Amino acid sequence: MKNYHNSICAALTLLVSGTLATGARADGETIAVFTKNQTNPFFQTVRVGADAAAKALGAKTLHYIPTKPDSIPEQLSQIEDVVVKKPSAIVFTPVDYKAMVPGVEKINGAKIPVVNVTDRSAGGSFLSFVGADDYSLGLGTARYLLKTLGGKGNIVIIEGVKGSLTNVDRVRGFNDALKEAPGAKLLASQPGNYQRLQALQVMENLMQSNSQIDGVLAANDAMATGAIEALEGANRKAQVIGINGTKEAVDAIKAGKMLASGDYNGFVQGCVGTMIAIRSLRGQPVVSEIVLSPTVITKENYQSYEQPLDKRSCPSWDEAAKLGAK
Amino acid sequence: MREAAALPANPLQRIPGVAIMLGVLVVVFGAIAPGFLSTANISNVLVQSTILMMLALPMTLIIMTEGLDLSMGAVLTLTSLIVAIVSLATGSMLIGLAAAVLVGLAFGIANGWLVAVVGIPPFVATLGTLGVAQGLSLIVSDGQSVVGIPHSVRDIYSATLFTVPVPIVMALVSYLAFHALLYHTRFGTYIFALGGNREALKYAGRSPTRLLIIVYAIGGAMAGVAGLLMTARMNSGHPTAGLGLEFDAIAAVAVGGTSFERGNGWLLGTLLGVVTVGVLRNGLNLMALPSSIQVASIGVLVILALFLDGLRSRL
Amino acid sequence: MTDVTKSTAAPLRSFLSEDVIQVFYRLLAAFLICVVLSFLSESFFSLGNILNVLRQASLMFFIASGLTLVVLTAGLDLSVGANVALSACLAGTVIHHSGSATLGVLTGLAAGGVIGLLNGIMVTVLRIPSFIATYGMLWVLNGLTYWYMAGDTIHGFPSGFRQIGSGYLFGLPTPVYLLLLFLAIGTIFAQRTIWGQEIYAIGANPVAARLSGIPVNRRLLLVYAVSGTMAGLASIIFLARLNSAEADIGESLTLPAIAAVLIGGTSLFGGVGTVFGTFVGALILTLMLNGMNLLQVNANWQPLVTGIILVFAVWLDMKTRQRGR
Amino acid sequence: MSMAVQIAEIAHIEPTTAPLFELRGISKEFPGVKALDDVSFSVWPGEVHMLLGENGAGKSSLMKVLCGAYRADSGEFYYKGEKVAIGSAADAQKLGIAVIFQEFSLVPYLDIAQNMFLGREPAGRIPGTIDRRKILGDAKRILDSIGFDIDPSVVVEKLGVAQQQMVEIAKAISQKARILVMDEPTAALSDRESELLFALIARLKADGVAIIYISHRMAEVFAMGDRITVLRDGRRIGEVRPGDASPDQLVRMMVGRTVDMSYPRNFAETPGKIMLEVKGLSAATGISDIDLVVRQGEIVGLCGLVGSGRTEVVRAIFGADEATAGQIIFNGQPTSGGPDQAARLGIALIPESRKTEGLALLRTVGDNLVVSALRKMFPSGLFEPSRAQRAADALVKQLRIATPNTRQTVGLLSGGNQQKVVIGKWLAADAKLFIFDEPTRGIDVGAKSEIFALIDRLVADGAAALMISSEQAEICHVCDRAYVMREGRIVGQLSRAELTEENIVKLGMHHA
Repeated sequence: MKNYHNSICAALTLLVSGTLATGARADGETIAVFTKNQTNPFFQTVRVGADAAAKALGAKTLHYIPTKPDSIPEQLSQIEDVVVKKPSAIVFTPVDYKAMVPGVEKINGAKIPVVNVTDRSAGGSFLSFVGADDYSLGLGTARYLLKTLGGKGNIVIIEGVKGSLTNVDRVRGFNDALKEAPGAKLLASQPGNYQRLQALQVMENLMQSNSQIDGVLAANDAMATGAIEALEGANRKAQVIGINGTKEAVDAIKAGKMLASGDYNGFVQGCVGTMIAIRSLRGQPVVSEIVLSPTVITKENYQSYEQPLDKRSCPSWDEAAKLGAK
Repeated sequence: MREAAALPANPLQRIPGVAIMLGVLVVVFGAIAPGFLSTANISNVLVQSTILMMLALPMTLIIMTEGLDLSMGAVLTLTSLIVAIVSLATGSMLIGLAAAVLVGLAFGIANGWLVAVVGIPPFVATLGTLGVAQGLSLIVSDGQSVVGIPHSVRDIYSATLFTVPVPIVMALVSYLAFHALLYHTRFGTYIFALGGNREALKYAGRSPTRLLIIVYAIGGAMAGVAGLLMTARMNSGHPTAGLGLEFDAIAAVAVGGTSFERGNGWLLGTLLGVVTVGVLRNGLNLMALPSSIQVASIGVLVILALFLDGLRSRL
Repeated sequence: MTDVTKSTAAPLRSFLSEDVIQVFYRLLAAFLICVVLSFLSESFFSLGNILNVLRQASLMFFIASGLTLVVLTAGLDLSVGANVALSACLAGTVIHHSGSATLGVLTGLAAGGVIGLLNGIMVTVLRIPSFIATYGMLWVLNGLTYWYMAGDTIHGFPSGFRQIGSGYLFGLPTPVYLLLLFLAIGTIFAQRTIWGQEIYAIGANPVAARLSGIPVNRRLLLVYAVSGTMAGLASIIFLARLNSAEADIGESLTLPAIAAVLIGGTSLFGGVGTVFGTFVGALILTLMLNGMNLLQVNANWQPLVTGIILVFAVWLDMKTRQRGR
Repeated sequence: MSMAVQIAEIAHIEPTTAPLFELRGISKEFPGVKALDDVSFSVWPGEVHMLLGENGAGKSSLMKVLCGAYRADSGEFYYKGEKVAIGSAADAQKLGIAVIFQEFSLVPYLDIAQNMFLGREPAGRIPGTIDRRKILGDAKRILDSIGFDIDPSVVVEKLGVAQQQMVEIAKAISQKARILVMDEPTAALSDRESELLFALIARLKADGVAIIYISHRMAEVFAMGDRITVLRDGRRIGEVRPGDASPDQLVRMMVGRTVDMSYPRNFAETPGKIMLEVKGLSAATGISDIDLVVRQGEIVGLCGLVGSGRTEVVRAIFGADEATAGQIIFNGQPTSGGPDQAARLGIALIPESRKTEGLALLRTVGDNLVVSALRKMFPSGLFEPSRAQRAADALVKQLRIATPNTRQTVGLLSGGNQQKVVIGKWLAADAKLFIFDEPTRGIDVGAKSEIFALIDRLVADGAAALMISSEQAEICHVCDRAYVMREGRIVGQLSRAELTEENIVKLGMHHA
C-alpha cells in the first residue's frame, strides 16, 4: 500500500501516480466511497475493505475524502459534485452525523442508492446501515479492563472530539461499565480530541494531580498509545484500553503495553457496505442493517488481527450477514 | 474603469495571473472532466463558492487597509450556530439572521477597536478574537451539533430566484454592493487611502480610526450573513464547521491579485480567485483523482498565481 | 517629527537593553501564573509538574524558536506544522527500514531543512509574500504526506531512539536538556553572531539592509532553512515521544507556535524580539493548558483563554515598549 | 542665470492691509521637548513669508499646528483680526489654510482627481457616492490653471516625484487656499520645474494668497521672500526683510553661530590613480552606455535634472540595480554582483532617502553604525556587543553626531545627524569610494557644511567620492569634476575650470 519514493514537492508525480491509481480498474459499477479524512488509519481500513469487495465483485470504487480532515462544507461540496457525476451507488460515512443530512437528502434526491457505514446518519434514507455499535464497544472494552483490575482502582477517561457520534456513545459505554463496578473510581474525564499528542499531554498532566492511576479508558487507539507513552515516560504502570483495533494497537497488545482494543473492524464495514451497494444494484437481496457485534481484541485473540490489510479478504455474503444482521 | 487602478500599466501585463489560471482550468476540465460544463455542475461550483465569497469580499477591503482578519472563519462558525440556536428558539429565520449579523458585527467592531484604537497589529488582534469566537462556539453548543431548525432556514440554500439559486443571488448582490462601495463612494476612496496613505486621510479631515472600525465591522457582518448560508447548507449548526475558512479567503484574495501593501486592491480579482479555487476542487472531484492530489494542487494553485503576478510585475 | 524628538534625552531605560526588559515582563507574567495555579491546585507546584511543563513546552519551543527568526525578518511560516508531519513520517520510515536512529534523525532534519529552503526560495527568488507562499506550501506538504502515508501510522521505534523524547538524564527529561541547549544556541545565534545581527537589520528595514551590503536573500534563505530544520527537529522529538506518527500530527501545532512567538514579544513587523522571549511565550501557553487540565477546566474554554492571553500579552508589550510602532 | 531671471519678475508687495492670518504666542510641548515656545508671526495677503530654521527648529511642528494636525498647548490664532481656533484639519481647511508637505500626502492607488479632492469629493446623486464627471472636470480645470497638462484620471502611483509635487500643489489650490504653506517645495524639483512653481507662486501672490514658504536654499529665500522669520529650538529668533539682511546674518540667526557657507576645499592638484572605471554601463532602469571615471582623492559630481538618471547610475554601480550591459572596474578588478559584493570591495552608497533606504529608524544609533562593518569587525562571525559599542562610540565622537548615547533610537535624531550615521556606517566598514546621492537633501545649513567638511577629509585621506546633487551651487563648490546627465545618458563632463551653474544647466537642459 505504502510506497517509499523519497520525492518532495512533486505535485506532478502525484498527478501521474494518481491517474494511474484510478485509471487502471475493472469496469462495471462505480461505487463512490465517502470517508471522513485521509489521516485516521481507521478510515483507511474502511477504504481498503471497500476496494477489496469491489475488486471481488468486479466493480470499481472512487474515493471522496475532504482535503481538510472532517470538513463538513467540503464533504457537502463533494456530494454535490458526485451527484453530477452519477455513480452507480454510494457508500457513505458522514463527517458529522447531523450536519451531513442535507447531503444525504441530495443523494436521495438524485436517486442514487446509498449505504451508510460507520457513523449512523441522523436522517436521509439508506439501503442499509453497516457499522459497529460504539456504545457496546465502549461498554465491552471498559468491562474487560475493569475485570482485569478486579472491579476496582482509579480510572481516567480520555475522550475524543466533543460532539462526534462515536465519542458520545463510546464514552457513554465507558461510564455505564464504570457504574457496574462500584469499586472503581473515575478520577477525571478529559478530552484528547482523538489526537495522540493531546492525549499524551492530558495524561502527563493528570498524572501530576493523581499519584495512582490504575486504568485508562481512551476513546480511540491513537489516544491510548499517547497515554501509554505518557505512562512510560513517567515510569508508571496502568492498564490502557483503546478502540478501533488499528495495527498499532494490535502490536501494542502483542507487546503487552496495551490491555485491549475494541475492534471497530473498518475493513469489514467497508467490505460489507460495498457488497450491499453492489448486490442491490444487481437485484440481489440485502439486509437493512448490519451492526457488527463488538469484539475486544486482547492478548488471547490478537493473532487474527496481525494479518496486514491488503492480505485480508472480505467475508462471503453469508458470513457477513451473520456478523450481526438484525 | 476605476479598478484598472490595481492593474499593471503595461497592456501586455493586463491579464492577471488569476484570469489565466481560471481560463486554463476551465478549458482543461471542460475537456477531460465529465459533466464539468453542465449547467448543473456550473451552478454547483458557484453555489459552493458563495460562502467563501461572502468572506473574501470584506477580506479584500481589510487587506487593502494593510490589515487582516483571521477571526472570520471562527466568527462564521459562531454566527452559524447563533442562526441555528436562535431560529430554533424563535422559529424565525429572520430573527436568527439578525442575531447572527449582530454577533458578527460585535466581533467585527471588537477587531476594529483592537486594531484602530488599541493599536494591536491586525494579525494578533484577530488571532485573539479567533480564539474567543472558537471558544464561544464550543461553549454555546457544548461541542454538539444543533439540529431541528426550521425549514425556512435551509430553504435559503435550496431556493431559487428566477431559476438562479438564492446563494448565488446573495453572493452576486454582495459583490455588486462591494464593487459600488469600493469604486464609487467616498468610503471606498478612503479605503484606498487607509492602506495607501493614512496621513493624507488625516489631513483630509477623515478619521482613520472610525473608517477602520467600519471596515472590520463590515467583515463581521458579512461573516454573520455567511453564517446563515452555512447553517442553511448543513441544516444544522456545528461548532467546527467554518474553522480555517479565513485562510481560504485570504488565499483567494491574494490569488486575485490584491497585494498586502499600500492599499492596492482588486475586487474583481477576488471574485475570480474564489471561483478559481472552487473550479479546481470541483474539477478534481469530477475526475475523482485521489484527495491527496487535490490537497497538493490547491497549494500549487496559490503559489503559481502569485508567482505569475510576480513575473508580470517584473516584465 | 524630528523637531519633536531631537533634544529628547534618552530615558534611563534605554541604557538597559529593550529586550531584556521585555523578557523580564514575560517571566514575571509566567511566574504570576505559576503562583496563581499553585494556589488553585496543590499538585501544580511540584518538581515533577514543572519538569512536565518544561517537557511539554519543548515541542512547541522547537517549532517556535525557528519561527522566531522568520518573524524577526518580518516574515511568517505557516507551513511549520505540515513540515513537522512530513518530516516525522519520512524520518519514521527511514528508521523502520534502516533500523538506524541516526539516519532517521538526519532524514528528519534534512527533510525539514529542505522544505524550509523551498519556502525561502519562494520568498526570495519568486518574491511571493511569505504568508501566502508558506500557506501554499502547507497544502503541498499535506498533500504529499497524505499521499505518502495513505492513512497509515508509523509506530514502534527502537528504545534507544525514543530516549530522545521520553528518556531521563540525571532525573531530568531529555527534551528539557535539548530545550535548554537550543535555547542557548538560538539566543547565541540571534544575539552573538553577525548573522543574527544582520537578521535583525533585515527585519528592521530590508531596503536599508541591502544597501548596507547585507546579502539579504542569502540571509533569508538561511532563516527559512533554519526554521524548517527546527521543524524537522520537532518532528524527531515528536516521533521519539509518541513512538508513532500519522499524517495529521502537524495541524494542531502551527497556530500555537505562532502565538508563542507573538506572546514572546517578537514583532510581526520584524527587527524586534528574542528567542528567549519565545521560550517564555511557549512556557506561558503550556502553563495555561497544564493548569486547565489540573483544574479539570472544560476544554471548551481553552481557545477562548488562549486568545485573550495573546491579545493581552501583545497589548502589554506595546504599553511597555518605549519605541512603539 | 535663468532662475534669477525668473525670480526677478516677482514683485515684492508691501503689506498695507491688516494681516490675513496671525499667530500669537503659540507653544507646543511634547514629552521632553518644547517643540514650539511662544512663537508669533503674521502673514499678509499676497506676500511670501519665508520660514527659516535648522531641522529641529520647529518649522514642521508649526506647520502641523497650522493645518490642525497638532493642537497648540497655548497661544491664539487671528484670521483677518478675528480670534479663531484650530483644533482639527477641518478647522484649518475652513480658514483656507492648505499645506504642501515634503512627505507627499498622496494615495498611490487613487487617481489624481481623487487625490486632489480627498475628503472633499463632490457628492453624486445617490448619497455617499461621488460625482465622477464633476470631480474630473474640476481637477482638470485646476491642473490646467497651474500649467500641468495631465489626465486627472491617471493613477498617482504612476507619476514621478516632480509630477506628484505638482499634484500636491494642485490639491492645495483646489482647497481655494487663502494661506498656502509649502515645506521645501523645490527640494524634489529640477530647476526647470522650480521655475514653473515660482511662476505659479507669483500668480498666487497676485491673487492675494498668503504663502508661508519653508526653504533651506538661500537663493530662493532672498529672491522670493517678502519677509523672513527665523526659528531656532522652537523659538522665534527674529523677523527680517530680505533687503536688510545678508545670508551670513540669517545663517547666524539660524544656527546661533557663524558658519562658513562656501565649503572650502583644497583641490587635488595631481589627480590620484583611477579608483572606479565604468564602461558602457546600461540598466533596465533607463540608463544607457554610461562611461565615467573616479580617481583617488577626487570628488566627482553627477548632475542633471531630476529624473535624468543620476540615481539610477549610482544604484547600478553599487549593484542595487542589475546592469544589463557594460562593466564596472573598481581598483583594477571588474565587479558584477549585488550591493554586498560592492560593499565588500569598499564601495559605499549614501542613498537619497535616509529614512527609507539608509537607516533602520527603529534600531539604535549603534546598531546602524556597525551594520555594514559586521564582517570586517568580527571575521570570526561571533558578534561582541562591547566591541561594537566601542566602535560606535568612537564614530559618534569622530563625526560629532549629536546623540545622548549609542543606544538612542536613530529615528529620534535630526536629519543632519541621521545623515552622519549613514556616512558613519561606511567609515566603520572603511569604504574607499563614497557615493553620495543628494547628501544634503533636507539638511540644515550648519549640518551641510559639516557634511562637506567630512567628505573633504575623506578624499584627503585617500578615498574618493561620487556625488549627486540638485543644488548646482554645491557641485560647483566642492567638486573637482562633474558629469552632466540627460535622459539616462551622460551628455558632458565639466572640468574644475568649466564647472559653473550656467554650464551645468546648459548641458542638462533639453535643447529648445
